[in-house]
Amino acid sequence: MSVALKTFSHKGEKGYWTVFPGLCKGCGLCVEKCPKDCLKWSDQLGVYGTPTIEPEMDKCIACGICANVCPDCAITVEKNK
Amino acid sequence: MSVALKTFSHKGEKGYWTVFPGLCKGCGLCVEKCPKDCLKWSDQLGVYGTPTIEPEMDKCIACGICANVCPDCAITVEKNK
Amino acid sequence: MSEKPIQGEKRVFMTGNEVVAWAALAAKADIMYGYPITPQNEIMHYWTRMAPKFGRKFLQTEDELSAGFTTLGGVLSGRKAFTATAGPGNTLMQEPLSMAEMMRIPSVVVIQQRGGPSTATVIYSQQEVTMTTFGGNGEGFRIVYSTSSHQELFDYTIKAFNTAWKYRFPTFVLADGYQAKMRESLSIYDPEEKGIELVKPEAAIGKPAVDGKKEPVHVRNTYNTEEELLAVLTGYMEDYQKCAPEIIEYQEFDCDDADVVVVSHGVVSRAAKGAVQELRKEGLKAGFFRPVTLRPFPADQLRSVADKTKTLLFVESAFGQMAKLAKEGIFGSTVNVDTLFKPGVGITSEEIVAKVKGLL
Amino acid sequence: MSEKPIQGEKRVFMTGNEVVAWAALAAKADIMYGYPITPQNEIMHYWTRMAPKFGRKFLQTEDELSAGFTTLGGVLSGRKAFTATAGPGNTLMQEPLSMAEMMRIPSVVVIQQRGGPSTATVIYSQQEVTMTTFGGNGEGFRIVYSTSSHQELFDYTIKAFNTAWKYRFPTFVLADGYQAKMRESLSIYDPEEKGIELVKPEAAIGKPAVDGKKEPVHVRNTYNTEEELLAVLTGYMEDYQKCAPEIIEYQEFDCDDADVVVVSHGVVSRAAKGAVQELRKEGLKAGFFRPVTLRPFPADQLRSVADKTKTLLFVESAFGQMAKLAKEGIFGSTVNVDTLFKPGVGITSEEIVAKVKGLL
Amino acid sequence: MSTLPQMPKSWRLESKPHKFCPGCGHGLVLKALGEAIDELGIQDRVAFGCDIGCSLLAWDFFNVDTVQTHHGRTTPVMTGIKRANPDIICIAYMGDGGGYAIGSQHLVNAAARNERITAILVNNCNYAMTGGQMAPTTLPGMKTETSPYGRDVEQSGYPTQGPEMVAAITREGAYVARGTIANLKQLKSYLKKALENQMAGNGFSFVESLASCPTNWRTNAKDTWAFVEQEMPKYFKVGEIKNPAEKGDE
Amino acid sequence: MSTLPQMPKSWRLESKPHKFCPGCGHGLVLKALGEAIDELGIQDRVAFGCDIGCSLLAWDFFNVDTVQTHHGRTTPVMTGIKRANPDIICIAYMGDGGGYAIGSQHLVNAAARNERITAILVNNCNYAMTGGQMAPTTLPGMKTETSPYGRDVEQSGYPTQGPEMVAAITREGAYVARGTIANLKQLKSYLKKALENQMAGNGFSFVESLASCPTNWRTNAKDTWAFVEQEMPKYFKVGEIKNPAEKGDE
Amino acid sequence: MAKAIKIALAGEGGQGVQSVAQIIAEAANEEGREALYIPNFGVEQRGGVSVAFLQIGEEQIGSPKFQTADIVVALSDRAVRRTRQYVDGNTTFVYDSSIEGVEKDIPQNAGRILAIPAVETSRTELHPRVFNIIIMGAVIKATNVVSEDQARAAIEKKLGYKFEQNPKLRELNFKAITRGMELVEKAQ
Amino acid sequence: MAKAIKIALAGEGGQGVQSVAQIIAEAANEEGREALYIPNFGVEQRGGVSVAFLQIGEEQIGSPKFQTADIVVALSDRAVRRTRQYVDGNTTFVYDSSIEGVEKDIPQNAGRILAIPAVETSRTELHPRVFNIIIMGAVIKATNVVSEDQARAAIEKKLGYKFEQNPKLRELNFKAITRGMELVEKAQ
Ligand SMILES: Cc1ncc(C[n+]2csc(CCOP(=O)(O)OP(=O)(O)O)c2C)c(N)n1
Ligand SMILES: Cc1ncc(C[n+]2csc(CCOP(=O)(O)OP(=O)(O)O)c2C)c(N)n1
Ligand code: SF4
Ligand code: SF4
Ligand code: SF4
Ligand code: SF4
Ligand code: SF4
Ligand code: SF4
Ligand SMILES: [Mg+2]
Ligand SMILES: [Mg+2]
Repeated sequence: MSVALKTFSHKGEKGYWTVFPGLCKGCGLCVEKCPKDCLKWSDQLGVYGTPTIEPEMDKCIACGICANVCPDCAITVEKNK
Repeated sequence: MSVALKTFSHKGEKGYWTVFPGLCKGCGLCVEKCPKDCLKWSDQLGVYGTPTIEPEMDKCIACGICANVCPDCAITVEKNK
Repeated sequence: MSEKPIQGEKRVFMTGNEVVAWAALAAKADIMYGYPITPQNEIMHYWTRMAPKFGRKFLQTEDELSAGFTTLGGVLSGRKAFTATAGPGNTLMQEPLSMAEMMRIPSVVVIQQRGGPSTATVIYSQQEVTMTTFGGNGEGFRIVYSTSSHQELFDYTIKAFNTAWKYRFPTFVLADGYQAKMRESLSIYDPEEKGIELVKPEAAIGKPAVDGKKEPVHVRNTYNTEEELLAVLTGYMEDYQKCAPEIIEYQEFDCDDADVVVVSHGVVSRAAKGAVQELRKEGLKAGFFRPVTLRPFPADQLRSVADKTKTLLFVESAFGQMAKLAKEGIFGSTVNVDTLFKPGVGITSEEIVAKVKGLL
Repeated sequence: MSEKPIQGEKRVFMTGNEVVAWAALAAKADIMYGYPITPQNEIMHYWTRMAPKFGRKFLQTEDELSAGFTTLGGVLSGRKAFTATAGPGNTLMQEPLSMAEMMRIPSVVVIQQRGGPSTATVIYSQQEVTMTTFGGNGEGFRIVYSTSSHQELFDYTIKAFNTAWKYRFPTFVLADGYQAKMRESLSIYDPEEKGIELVKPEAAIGKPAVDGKKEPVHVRNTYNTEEELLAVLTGYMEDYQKCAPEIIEYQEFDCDDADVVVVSHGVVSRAAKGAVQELRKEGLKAGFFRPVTLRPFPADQLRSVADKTKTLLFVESAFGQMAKLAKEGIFGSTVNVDTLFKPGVGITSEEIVAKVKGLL
Repeated sequence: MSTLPQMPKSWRLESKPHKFCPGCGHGLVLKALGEAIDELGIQDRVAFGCDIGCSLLAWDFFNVDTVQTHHGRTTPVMTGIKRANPDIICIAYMGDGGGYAIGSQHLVNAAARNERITAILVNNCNYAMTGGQMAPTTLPGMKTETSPYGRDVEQSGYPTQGPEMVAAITREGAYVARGTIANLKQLKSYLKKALENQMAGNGFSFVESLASCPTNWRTNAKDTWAFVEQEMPKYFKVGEIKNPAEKGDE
Repeated sequence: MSTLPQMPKSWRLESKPHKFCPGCGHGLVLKALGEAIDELGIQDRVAFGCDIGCSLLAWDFFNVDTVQTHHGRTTPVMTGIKRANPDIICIAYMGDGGGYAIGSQHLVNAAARNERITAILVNNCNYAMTGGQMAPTTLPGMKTETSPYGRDVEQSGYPTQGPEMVAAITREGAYVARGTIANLKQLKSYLKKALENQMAGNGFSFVESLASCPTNWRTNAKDTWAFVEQEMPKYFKVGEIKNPAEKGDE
Repeated sequence: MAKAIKIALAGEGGQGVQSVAQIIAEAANEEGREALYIPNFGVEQRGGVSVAFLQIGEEQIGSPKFQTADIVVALSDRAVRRTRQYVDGNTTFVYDSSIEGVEKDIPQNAGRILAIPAVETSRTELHPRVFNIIIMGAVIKATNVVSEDQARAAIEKKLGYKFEQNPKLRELNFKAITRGMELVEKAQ
Repeated sequence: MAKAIKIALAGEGGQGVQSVAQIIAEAANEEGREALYIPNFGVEQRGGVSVAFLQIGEEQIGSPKFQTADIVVALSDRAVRRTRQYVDGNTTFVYDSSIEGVEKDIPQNAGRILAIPAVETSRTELHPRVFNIIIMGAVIKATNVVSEDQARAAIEKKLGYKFEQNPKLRELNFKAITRGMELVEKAQ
């Protein structure tokens, strides 16, 4: 692991959403797959110096699809119980 | 062609049957396939010093099967017209 | 469609892989067969872009065995066919090339050496010298040109087709990943406009009937007795030795009074040249020798250098693969020998200068 | 099931291929992977008959690439695995063997040389020396024993497993079609009963967990930078040079006062031995030198012979493939050199005697 | 509240972020594989072999014994391991070039011999590692570095139907499927079945996965998904092709 | 009243008797092929490539241009010729070892690319030239030099279904069939169709023929026929598998 | 032999160091000088630092790669760490002043060390797109390997077709060169 | 070095020359002598002449093949033509007197030429099956490479299992050896 595991977490109504910029390569696969269209590019840079992503938590339903489709496991989503 | 094309021909009621000992390797495939069971081993030796074959012309119907199945084209059969 | 790819002569600035593609076009190569491997890929990339414009063909095969054997098929049918590969691909190519040797099939192969053994690196080395000169289960009936610049890549790729078709030994242009990927300037030209005659290919298979009569040709690579084989190989060896003097090429300078002669080939010889010039500027007696043909090897030429100097310094991006050819070539010489071997890594003038100074 | 294949020592009379199968059993080889090729086939024939009786395994693969790579898999999993091939199969085997070199996989390969290049003959030659010692896109990090008799085929096949597993360089037993197909007598034995320790194999892949914890192993053959590769290869070269003196084997006799020393290897050295004995009987000063390991080559040993004699006569069933190794090994020597090269054909004592007499 | 990324347990954290490009399908296939390994609890018994091709970038990807082999040769290396030590669960991981071109003799013969290994093939319609040349799987009309004017089926044929070919030469005991990164749950289930099939000693198992290569396709995220989800399935039918669990597949 | 043997015109009398063993199936396949060439009148346009295997013994068999290649490599050599000069009618003649084992990558990829060549494969259930080892086509339980206790399908799988495999990766334009020396008329018709398919520029054509190898089978004439006619068809179905002339075969 | 000037440029994938090197090389070539440019390449380039090796001189260049450069330009933290190895006492080491956390990694053995605000300048004054052209200006200023005119001509050749459509772009690019040159001047 | 005796045996596929050579070699080996036997092999053996090269001596044999033999035995017309090359002035050339049309091919340079009626003897006196054993007797008589006893023992070892079932076979074989030896004696 060459980059420290900095995290950016966001709390929403439905769940708790985290991105690890040290893993995110900015590919955008998650952005395309979010059913609520709530991911956008962030000012934070990912591991390759490209923008990482952040959610609009008011729209996020914590479905976890973004985490699922991330080839780098850069997102975790925990649904509120 | 290393061996002169000696022939042994036999005339029958149905046709004219020839073997070229210089081509016959004595495999016996023809013997097995003759529908009239009229081929037998001959005293003549074939190209490898093994017996070649000869027909019992009284049984031969000049069907040409023996010629067909010979991998060495050592037999020719001509049906009488 | 089939107008000349290059009109006149022009100065260009491009990668070595692009140079090879242009040279093959200029040499009237009809068809390229190939399988991708770094650092050779862009030869195919440029060829596939340009070839159709000039009525030339391309086939991407399933592996290097197939690339080699389809190339032999192309040549047998009377077309100027070539392929290009590197590293593990070159290893596989030895099987078809051994058939080319046995059947005197004038195939042309461009090698862009990369690190070895195995997959190693995709970058650069001079570690495919032994394999390219003597690979496979044979006796090295091949011709190998080791280029050092884009100009040479162009010139010798064209020449390789002529050499192959004239002498009917498989012919290699041996370059490397650096030459493949770097950009520098060179002049490209139409060889015939420059007075370079292009040897005409001839078909073995599929030759048209003459006066309505077709004489079938039967070619083989298998013999039933040891004696048959010996006779064939002895004839080949005689042919090879006879044409070798015509084929051999080399470069040398400043050897007459040199205390140390730097012997190197290919891209390393550029650094060696710079080093020798630098040393001479400092008043140090260094000389330069470079085999251009690694096979046949300019043994007599190197021997007369060895006779004049105290030390030969072999410099290679390999553990002495060229040095082996040289030593066997000039066996009997008592010249001192020293080495600067860096397998898979480039060598700079500075390193050579330092090494030579250490020897003086 | 797993009782010893050979109890005690016994004199037998069999073909060389059968000898190899027995030796592999005796060396506790676990598994053979192979693809048919003449004149190696009977190794597999005997192995497939005998192996199941002693709990050993066999896999017939789809080609030599697969035979080589499955062998490497077997070795990686910690089993004594081997394969055998010849000619064009040996050419293909260079791809897996280059991986073995790079990853220091102690594979054992038996080569029964046949005529080359290409398919050539299925009979005999010594034309696979260059390829077996330095094949592929590498630097020859290999060990090659050249045998000359059935006794040696047995002894060195056993030894090859030990050498491979001890030093972790791919190891070859280099014989030929004559040795493969002829019958002569030899003693076969259980090595351990004779006090020969058998080096234990060790798994790289699939090593069991220790204390419930498994430390995963990651092995590779690809490097990202030139410098990484150089560091690896430099280490290998140091290892190789360090163990070479322990590995080198050779034979010599009558060299001290010899005017001509006959240098030969493998089965040809039998004829050479007879020739030298014959010449000595006639009062002629002939000597005998034979490298048993072609790689590493007994260069120092040959050099001291060269220092004492006038002429080295290289005798080979090839166009000087061993001679090349010798010349590079003893470079600097000024000994005269003469040759008797008959690629793909056997050489008799009579021919050598005649040749030597012509030199005296 | 997680502070650690949710990676499969069998992934090797120290080598992350992994070496694949942004948006690379290899990452997703290996995620599905990692989860399958986790769920089967076989991490300590697996040997993972990766081919030369972008697959090689996975040489230190998992916390399982890993061997990086040659281009096209992962099938024989893993076969060799399995034959020598049948206790090891062997995975041969390769690209479409490695599996269907240079290594196709190994693939079809391992299938024909019913080797008890699991082969996983990443179909990204091109030779990715070498910079995007035409592969046996390149789609008709698709531009690559060696089909600059688009793949011409007259010259180069149609995309290779790998699993269908493998299925044609396997008999009882083989498992053959084609998954896609567009359906990771399904892909994981195929991979699990493939591994279980090996563990049960039934026979050869083979899973192809459709996968993305945005670098060589030169696609953005949207077009990447579109290509995987809309273009590729036109030529490659996703689903199970041979399943020993089902009756009457012979 | 003939004084000359009735050989196909395209056979080369000077090299007869040919070099195959007594009763060898190669002779019969080559007889059917010779007749097919004669009937199509293409002798002057054919290039015949023969593999290493007993096929090599045919290197001077025909009065047509012939090239003897390497073991398994006849497909690429003939492909190379065809690509360079499409006027030549290219025949790649090989054994089951050459085609289904060492050369299978060439066979399947030539098929996938729909190369306009005709491949003819002699299936004699063993590696004959090398003295009778197990081949991909060896029948279950059959003893060979490398399956001395009989082919064990658990270890070595079932006999390779070559034409079926080839058919699985070809598309429009391909012709695929399996004939047998037990039905020479049919075999010849398949060979003719295969050549015509090439001449029409449709695509790849492939004919396997079941054939005898009495030498390695150690059979007398009776058992030879029995093996060809009764044993082999149990595993190898004779007939046309793909025919571009027929509709709806895709 | 007049020694060639050796330049190493390193940055992240998107930063365009390879095209900078190539344009400079072509400019030098157009001036009739000898130029040799080679990118680094390897199997793990996917997310790796991109390095361009460029040499310009009067005679044929020797080895395509070199051990130490006359000028090293590093455009990211990883690039700084990757290119330390090419620095010796004669090297001018140029890096972007916006790079964070590399204080310890700047090769202190360099002959000169120049921090230039290229990223900032591109963002605030010009356009992020011409960041690499600023770098190009900096390089030609620091090395004098090609004239400003020739550099402009080379850019024109390379991007002319774009400038046709959008003449403002030309201006932007040319300004970027000038600014790049100024940044170096100021930093010196 | 006591020179080894060199023997070349050649015949058609079915004539069993290889087993003759092998049995003699094994017999010599049993006697504690050095024996080396190698068959010829090649790609076109299918219908080719089969040649066995056999050497027997007191020390390890040198080259497995040789250029000229002490004794050459040729059992068919093709075998005569194939083995001429192994004959010189010291060679005893043995051939079957029933072979036709080889008058011109018999190597006249041979030291001795012996025509023996082995085929006829086997057909008329014994059994075609033991033709090769007659040849074996002829060879051991002509060369003295092994004793008659040892030859019998070797045959016993090889065919013993068959003799068990059919003791008459043993007698037939032993007779064949004796007859073979006599044929040579007579021819000399
Ligand atoms: C023998 C050999 N030939 C060629 C290569 C070059 N090579 C490396 S990876 C590759 C292509 C990989 O394509 P694929 O298998 O589809 O994997 P991908 O990179 O697309 O995942 C090639 C041709 C090689 N390493 N070895
Ligand atoms: C690379 C290589 N490997 C192995 C061989 C040895 N070899 C020659 S023919 C043959 C088998 C031939 O079998 P098949 O293709 O079935 O043809 P058949 O003889 O049965 O007609 C083999 C393995 C070879 N010549 N080259
Ligand atoms: S959890 Fe679901 S809704 Fe929330 S950002 Fe991810 S994909 Fe979108
Ligand atoms: S899918 Fe993963 S790597 Fe790609 S942008 Fe989203 S979080 Fe980043
Ligand atoms: S022609 Fe017919 S009947 Fe006559 S011998 Fe031949 S097969 Fe028998
Ligand atoms: S089939 Fe032909 S070769 Fe065989 S025995 Fe009959 S005639 Fe002779
Ligand atoms: S090149 Fe394509 S397959 Fe390779 S790592 Fe990048 S995206 Fe993945
Ligand atoms: S060995 Fe078999 S295939 Fe080969 S020629 Fe003899 S019978 Fe035919
Ligand atoms: Mg791919
Ligand atoms: Mg076969």
